[in-house]
Amino acid sequence: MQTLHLWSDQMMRPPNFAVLSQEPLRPTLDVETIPPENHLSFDTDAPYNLIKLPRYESMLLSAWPSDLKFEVGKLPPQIDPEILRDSKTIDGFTMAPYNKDKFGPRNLHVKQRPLKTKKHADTKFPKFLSEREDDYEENEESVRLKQEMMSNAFEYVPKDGEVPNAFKKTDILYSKFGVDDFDFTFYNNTQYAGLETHVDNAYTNAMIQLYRFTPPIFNFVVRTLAEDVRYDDCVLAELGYLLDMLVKANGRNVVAANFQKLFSSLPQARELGLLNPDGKTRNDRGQRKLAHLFSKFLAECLAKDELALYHQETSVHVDGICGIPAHTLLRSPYCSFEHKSSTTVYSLDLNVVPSPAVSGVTILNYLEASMNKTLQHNIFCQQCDRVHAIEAVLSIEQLPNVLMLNVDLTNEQMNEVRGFDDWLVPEFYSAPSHTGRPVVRPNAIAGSGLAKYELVGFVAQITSRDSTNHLVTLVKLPSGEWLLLNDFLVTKISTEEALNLTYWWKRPVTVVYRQQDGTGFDYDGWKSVIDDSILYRDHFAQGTREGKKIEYELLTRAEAPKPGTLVAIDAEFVQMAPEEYNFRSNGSKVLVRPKRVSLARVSIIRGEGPKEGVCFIDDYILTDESKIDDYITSFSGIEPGDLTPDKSDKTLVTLQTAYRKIWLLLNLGCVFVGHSLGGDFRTINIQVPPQQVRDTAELFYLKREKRKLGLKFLIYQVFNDRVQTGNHDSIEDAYSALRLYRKWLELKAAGELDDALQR
Amino acid sequence: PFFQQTNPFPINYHLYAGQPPPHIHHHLKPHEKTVSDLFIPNNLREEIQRKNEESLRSISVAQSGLPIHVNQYHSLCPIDQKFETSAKSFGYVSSVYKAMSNLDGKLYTMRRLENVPITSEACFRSVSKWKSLNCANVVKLYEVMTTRAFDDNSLVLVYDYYPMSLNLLEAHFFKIGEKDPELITEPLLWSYLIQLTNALSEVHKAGLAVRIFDPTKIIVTNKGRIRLSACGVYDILEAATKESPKDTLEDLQKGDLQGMGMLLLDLAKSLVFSKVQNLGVTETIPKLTVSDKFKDVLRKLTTQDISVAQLQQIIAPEILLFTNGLQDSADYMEACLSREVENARLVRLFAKLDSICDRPEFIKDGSWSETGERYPIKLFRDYVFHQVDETGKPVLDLTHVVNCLNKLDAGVKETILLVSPDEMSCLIVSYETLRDLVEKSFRQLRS
Amino acid sequence: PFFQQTNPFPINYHLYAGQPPPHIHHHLKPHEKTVSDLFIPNNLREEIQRKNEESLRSISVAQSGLPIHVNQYHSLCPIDQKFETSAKSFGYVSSVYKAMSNLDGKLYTMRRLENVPITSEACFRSVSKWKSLNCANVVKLYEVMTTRAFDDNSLVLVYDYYPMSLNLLEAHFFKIGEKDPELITEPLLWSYLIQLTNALSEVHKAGLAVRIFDPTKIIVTNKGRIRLSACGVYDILEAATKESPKDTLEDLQKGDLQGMGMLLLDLAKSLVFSKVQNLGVTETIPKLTVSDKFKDVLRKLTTQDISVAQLQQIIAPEILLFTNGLQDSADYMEACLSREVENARLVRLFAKLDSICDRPEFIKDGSWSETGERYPIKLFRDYVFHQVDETGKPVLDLTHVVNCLNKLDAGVKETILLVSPDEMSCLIVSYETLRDLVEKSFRQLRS
Repeated sequence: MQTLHLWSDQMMRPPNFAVLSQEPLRPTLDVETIPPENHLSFDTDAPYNLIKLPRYESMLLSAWPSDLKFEVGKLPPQIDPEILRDSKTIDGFTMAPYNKDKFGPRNLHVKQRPLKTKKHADTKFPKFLSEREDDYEENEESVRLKQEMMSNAFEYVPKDGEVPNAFKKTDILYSKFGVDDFDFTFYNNTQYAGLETHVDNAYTNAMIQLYRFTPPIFNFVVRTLAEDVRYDDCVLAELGYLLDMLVKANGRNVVAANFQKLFSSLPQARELGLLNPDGKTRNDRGQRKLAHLFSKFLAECLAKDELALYHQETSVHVDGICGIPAHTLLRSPYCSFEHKSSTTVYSLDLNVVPSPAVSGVTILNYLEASMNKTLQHNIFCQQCDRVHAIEAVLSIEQLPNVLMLNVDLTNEQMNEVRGFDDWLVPEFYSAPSHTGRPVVRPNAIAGSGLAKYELVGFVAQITSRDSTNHLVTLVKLPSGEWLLLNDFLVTKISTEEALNLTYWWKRPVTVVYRQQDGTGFDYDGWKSVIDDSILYRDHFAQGTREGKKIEYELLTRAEAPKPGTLVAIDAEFVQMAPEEYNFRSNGSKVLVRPKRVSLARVSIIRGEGPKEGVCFIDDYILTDESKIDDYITSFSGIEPGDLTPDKSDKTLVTLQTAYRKIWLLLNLGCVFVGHSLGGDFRTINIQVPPQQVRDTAELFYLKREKRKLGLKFLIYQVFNDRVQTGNHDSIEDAYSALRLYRKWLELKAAGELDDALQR
Repeated sequence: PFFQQTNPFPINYHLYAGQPPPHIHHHLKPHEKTVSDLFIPNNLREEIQRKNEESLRSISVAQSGLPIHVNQYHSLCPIDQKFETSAKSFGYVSSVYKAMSNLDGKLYTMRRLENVPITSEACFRSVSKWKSLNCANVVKLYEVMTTRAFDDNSLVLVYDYYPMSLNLLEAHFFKIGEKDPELITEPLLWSYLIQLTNALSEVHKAGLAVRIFDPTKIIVTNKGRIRLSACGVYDILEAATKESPKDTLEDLQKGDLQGMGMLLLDLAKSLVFSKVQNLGVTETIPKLTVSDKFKDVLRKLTTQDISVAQLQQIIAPEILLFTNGLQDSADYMEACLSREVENARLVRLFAKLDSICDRPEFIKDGSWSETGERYPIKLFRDYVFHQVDETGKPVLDLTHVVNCLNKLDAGVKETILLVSPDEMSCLIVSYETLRDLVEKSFRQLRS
Repeated sequence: PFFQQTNPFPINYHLYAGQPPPHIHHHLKPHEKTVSDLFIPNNLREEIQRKNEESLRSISVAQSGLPIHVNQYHSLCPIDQKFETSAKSFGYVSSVYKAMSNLDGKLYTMRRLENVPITSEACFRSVSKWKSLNCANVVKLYEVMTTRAFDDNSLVLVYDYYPMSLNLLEAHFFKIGEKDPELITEPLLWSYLIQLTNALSEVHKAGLAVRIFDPTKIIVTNKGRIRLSACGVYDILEAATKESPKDTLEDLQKGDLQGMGMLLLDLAKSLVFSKVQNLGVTETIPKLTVSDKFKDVLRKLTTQDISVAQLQQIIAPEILLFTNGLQDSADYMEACLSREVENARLVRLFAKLDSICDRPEFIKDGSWSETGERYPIKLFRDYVFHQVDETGKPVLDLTHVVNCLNKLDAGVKETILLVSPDEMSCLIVSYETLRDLVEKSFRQLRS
């Protein structure tokens, strides 16, 4: 029995102590000293095994469970762009509010997910046309499914802060049947045509649509189609055809092929860096600047072409529509240097942030700030013979009829715009002022003579969760409804959603206002003054027709086409680029781009009258043959050299000339007969209403077998003739199609069509 | 004590970290250089560290404008090589990236050529042969694909990744950052000759040809070690451009020997001060300041007067010498490694401790509080990491840290005194108990 | 026991890190790793540790009865090799010790022959040549002396020390401890042939001859790597016994080739199951199950029908192949080393982080509070170590920990999102900034 004595200086409280049943532990002395030369430090690389691991008899603590699995190769977590757009930098640290419900709990372990190239767009994609089980009679279930998918695809109100489906980037998918198999109609429930992606510079689609929906610009551009353009590279005419086509398509998809072909060939466009194969980008500001640059370039092209077309000294129309006289005053605070200059610009850059206001900041504040701005520059002053600072004062005296505003702000400045609820005002009022700078007001003041400006529409930049950006157009229809044009996806959306710029994924790029003057769209402005002389004369590229083979007989005025006049058409193409696949050395293969073809020859023959069957247009298209990938001679009949002026013995014309003839025939009301015309018209890049088409491939379609028959086969079956024995010849083919059509009319009249088809 | 010192010499401690075999000397004076100097860098650790850092280097997609991923490869980061980026290698705009595979977590080099007209899978016919080629002097090709991930039609070839590698031109003729170009010497030329011969032998054995001996397409990956990079590109391009192959495989392989000769000749020229640039091959060779034997090899190669087998025979003694240096280098690496074998153990231990400490869910349950069962671990952490001197100044003693952790790792019976933060109470606990506590907490995390 | 180990704890390798059961590895996808995949391979680590341990082994002088030192060499410890100790190698009682030099702190092998009648320094004439021989396949000789430290007249030769090395006989024909003898294969024979040829070429170049190709005098130091040991002994003994040399150097060197041939033949015999032991050389060779080329080489060697130069030429392709393998193994070692160097840095980083985090004196000064400058470090630690899954359950992810810390160490530009504990706000910060913060805090501790 041991005795324990307790000593304490605490008189009041008895000390706490434990009653121990065994001898208390004492710290053991660490007897082994580590020699100084074995000491470790933070600064050297002395190895840790200078300090010995003591003897051990059980598993070391450092051993981890050997059955734990760890994953490698994970994609590093991407910081959500929504968070980044809410962030602020304070004292060198970037901070942002966090939403647990949306972004998940903190320090969430991310599982490894295999990375796959997305095959389908985010929205649920309808089946390819060829995959449809039933082409003709859609049953209730398939209709319901399609309805459901469509309402999903056109969803434009954001849920949980996500980009709504209608705003997401859409992508064309290809089955083995190429682009024809893609159901574009699924993406458009309006009468307004969308523009396809997968052309060069598809990023311009949004800006083109904005021009399309601005009546004064549209009317001017389309009106010029009446003129017989006698020079090449007319951007104005090409845009005219495109805008006209967008109207005529009546909601079908349009591809800006010819416009892009011309645009891509312009040296200035290349110099300005406007040729960007695909507008999808991760650099948000770069994309906005590119769009602005394109818009400015396009407006300048239109003004320039106006001069050339109407033989004018100064632009009347373009300047009158959107020209802004801008004055620049250069002056020096140091010397007497002063210089004034004036130019006309077609759009205004909103690049000055107005002085902070408590609330209610709108685009008008930015507009005011940007109309009169002072910049500091350092120049070499010739007066002082040294470099010193000067001030450049830019001032705008009046606002044009159509006011184009390029929102040229940095990403951070854009984030501020998000904070203002009604930033994008639907209308405002303006008047010249005695100070020289136009007054802009959100409200009308009675009797002040203020002009009312209305919002026409704007181009918006949409950012996806993976930080890629693309452009869409939002425009106000004459009916007052708003339309969203997201490439080939087109749908009406509510005014509220259209104007809402508080979303993280939506940023204004270019905004258009116009003075309210009651002008509407004039779709047929060219009609009464149309110049159709090209149909009755030759207009060869590079003039001469010496030694050319002529296989046609020009139309005469006596034969002038009238609505309903029958013509037969056939076109031949050369291949500019083959089909593009994604190949992998493991053997996988996915079609990503169909082959690209270019119109090489078009033949049109008379379909009625005394000269029925006689060709009146046989145009070979002038082409830069160095860009031809394959002449596919056995299909096209085109041989190397045929499309180059100094080598060819063919009747070479420019694409615009040939195109104008077809466009005139179309607008004069001709009915086109031909075999499988869909592809031909797609490549010619023209929209022909179905009532003006007689396609023998459709007429002789075998419904039960779902089979379209070839021209050669049909002729052999129907007439027991052999055609296409050599290379294809478009005159022969057009004629064959005409014969077939005549036969079809015969059979139809006799009621023998079904029997004939069964044979 | 678990260890009894009876010798007057402190042998054990001193030796705990392994050392290179004594005969591998370092930092010899220039005239004392041995063949192993060709392969062992003076500052191995520094170089390794730089390589590790280079491997980790990343760039945000917003800055680079590069796709987030190309098939399974992500974290693309351009490899800034003067002669690679933007330059039109092989006649196409070409760029090289580092990328990580999502499938196996390894880093790869990705060579991208823009707008190569690949229209058929037949263009990739030679790829399987290249893929199955394993040679220490050829950068291995893993796969080839075409992709629109870059918003164009790019051909992408995926190779092994070697951080901090320079091409021959960069390594020997340009000053990169602080690093002076390495001088070319005759032993180095021999070493290159042998390595290229090795590459060439293996490539030819596989029924392929190298076809290009461009100094920008041969990379120096470790000290003195070279590898053919960008292999297989020509085969694909030739197939893509539909040109019927001009030469038979035999011709191409013969051409390889000549190509190798011309490359070595160009390198050897840098040994000569006088201008030999404008002379023809036959006039140049005699002017080189290399041994007659090397001149002879050069002459034979450049005149296509030799087969691979003959070449191997001629240079057999030099190859043998080369093996000597390589063996030393492998030994040296192993010896260096022996210094580091305890590192992994400590990393695992730290990771375990830090995973359990201060875990929010543990803090809530009160087990870290003064009465909680994890309280000793908390005090132990203070004891290990938060030592102070008499004046309360922090003491940073890595020796103490590692020593304590070693004892914890082994769970020794030694007891230590842990004082509470208020310095009013203390705890006497053995490492063994602490280890059990840590282990228990760790197990709870998993359950 | 003859001596007692003073380092009495053998490393319990199986308790060190634990090996996952094999079936786990079979079910792993390429992106899944177990803890053993993340660190240096267990078998390599074990081998290195065994070598370290072997180097450390010492016995007390009192127990061994060995001298405290022999000139500058102390801490003598017999190397227990069946065929070395006590046996009468070279006709004299011979023993081998491990010893440490007091001059450079390195370990050496000491070969002692008892009572060799050395009477003049002329006996050591060949020693300087041997000393200056640097060959990866010859154990380097440092010095030779006679000494009375063992209380007799001993001849002592000092060589490089290779821990855990076995001689050829031990390696291929005896079971040592748990380790089964390694089977001889034809590729191994080629590798030995090449290494011996390398040794022989260098020795001959130095004006020496090997003279003995005894399987007990050739040691296997690393996997597949052999070295001639005990070089120079014969030269000294011959000079000591004053016999006039029977053979010219040329004869001896020719004999070396034959000796090498006979050794390889003996090794090759083990490939054959039937009895070939009693047949003559010419009858044996055709019966061997090796390629014709190897038989041809053996025939030429054993009949002295070949010079070293010719031999080199014949086996040139195989030498080249051997260099390929050597390069791969050097790369492998470098890769392992690189990983461990990384770990070394991680350990220091761990220690730094733990030293600054939760320090009582820092907690008081407010810099860890939500507005404090160390707040990001606190959030980062949570981010690294305290991951949870969707249900809030802790997740232990060692790759995440190692990746994050590596990036922190390198200070990469990648930004990460750190969410505050209340999940109401977040911080976007780059590893670079975090590293600077850690460094700053650590500096403050030290100041």
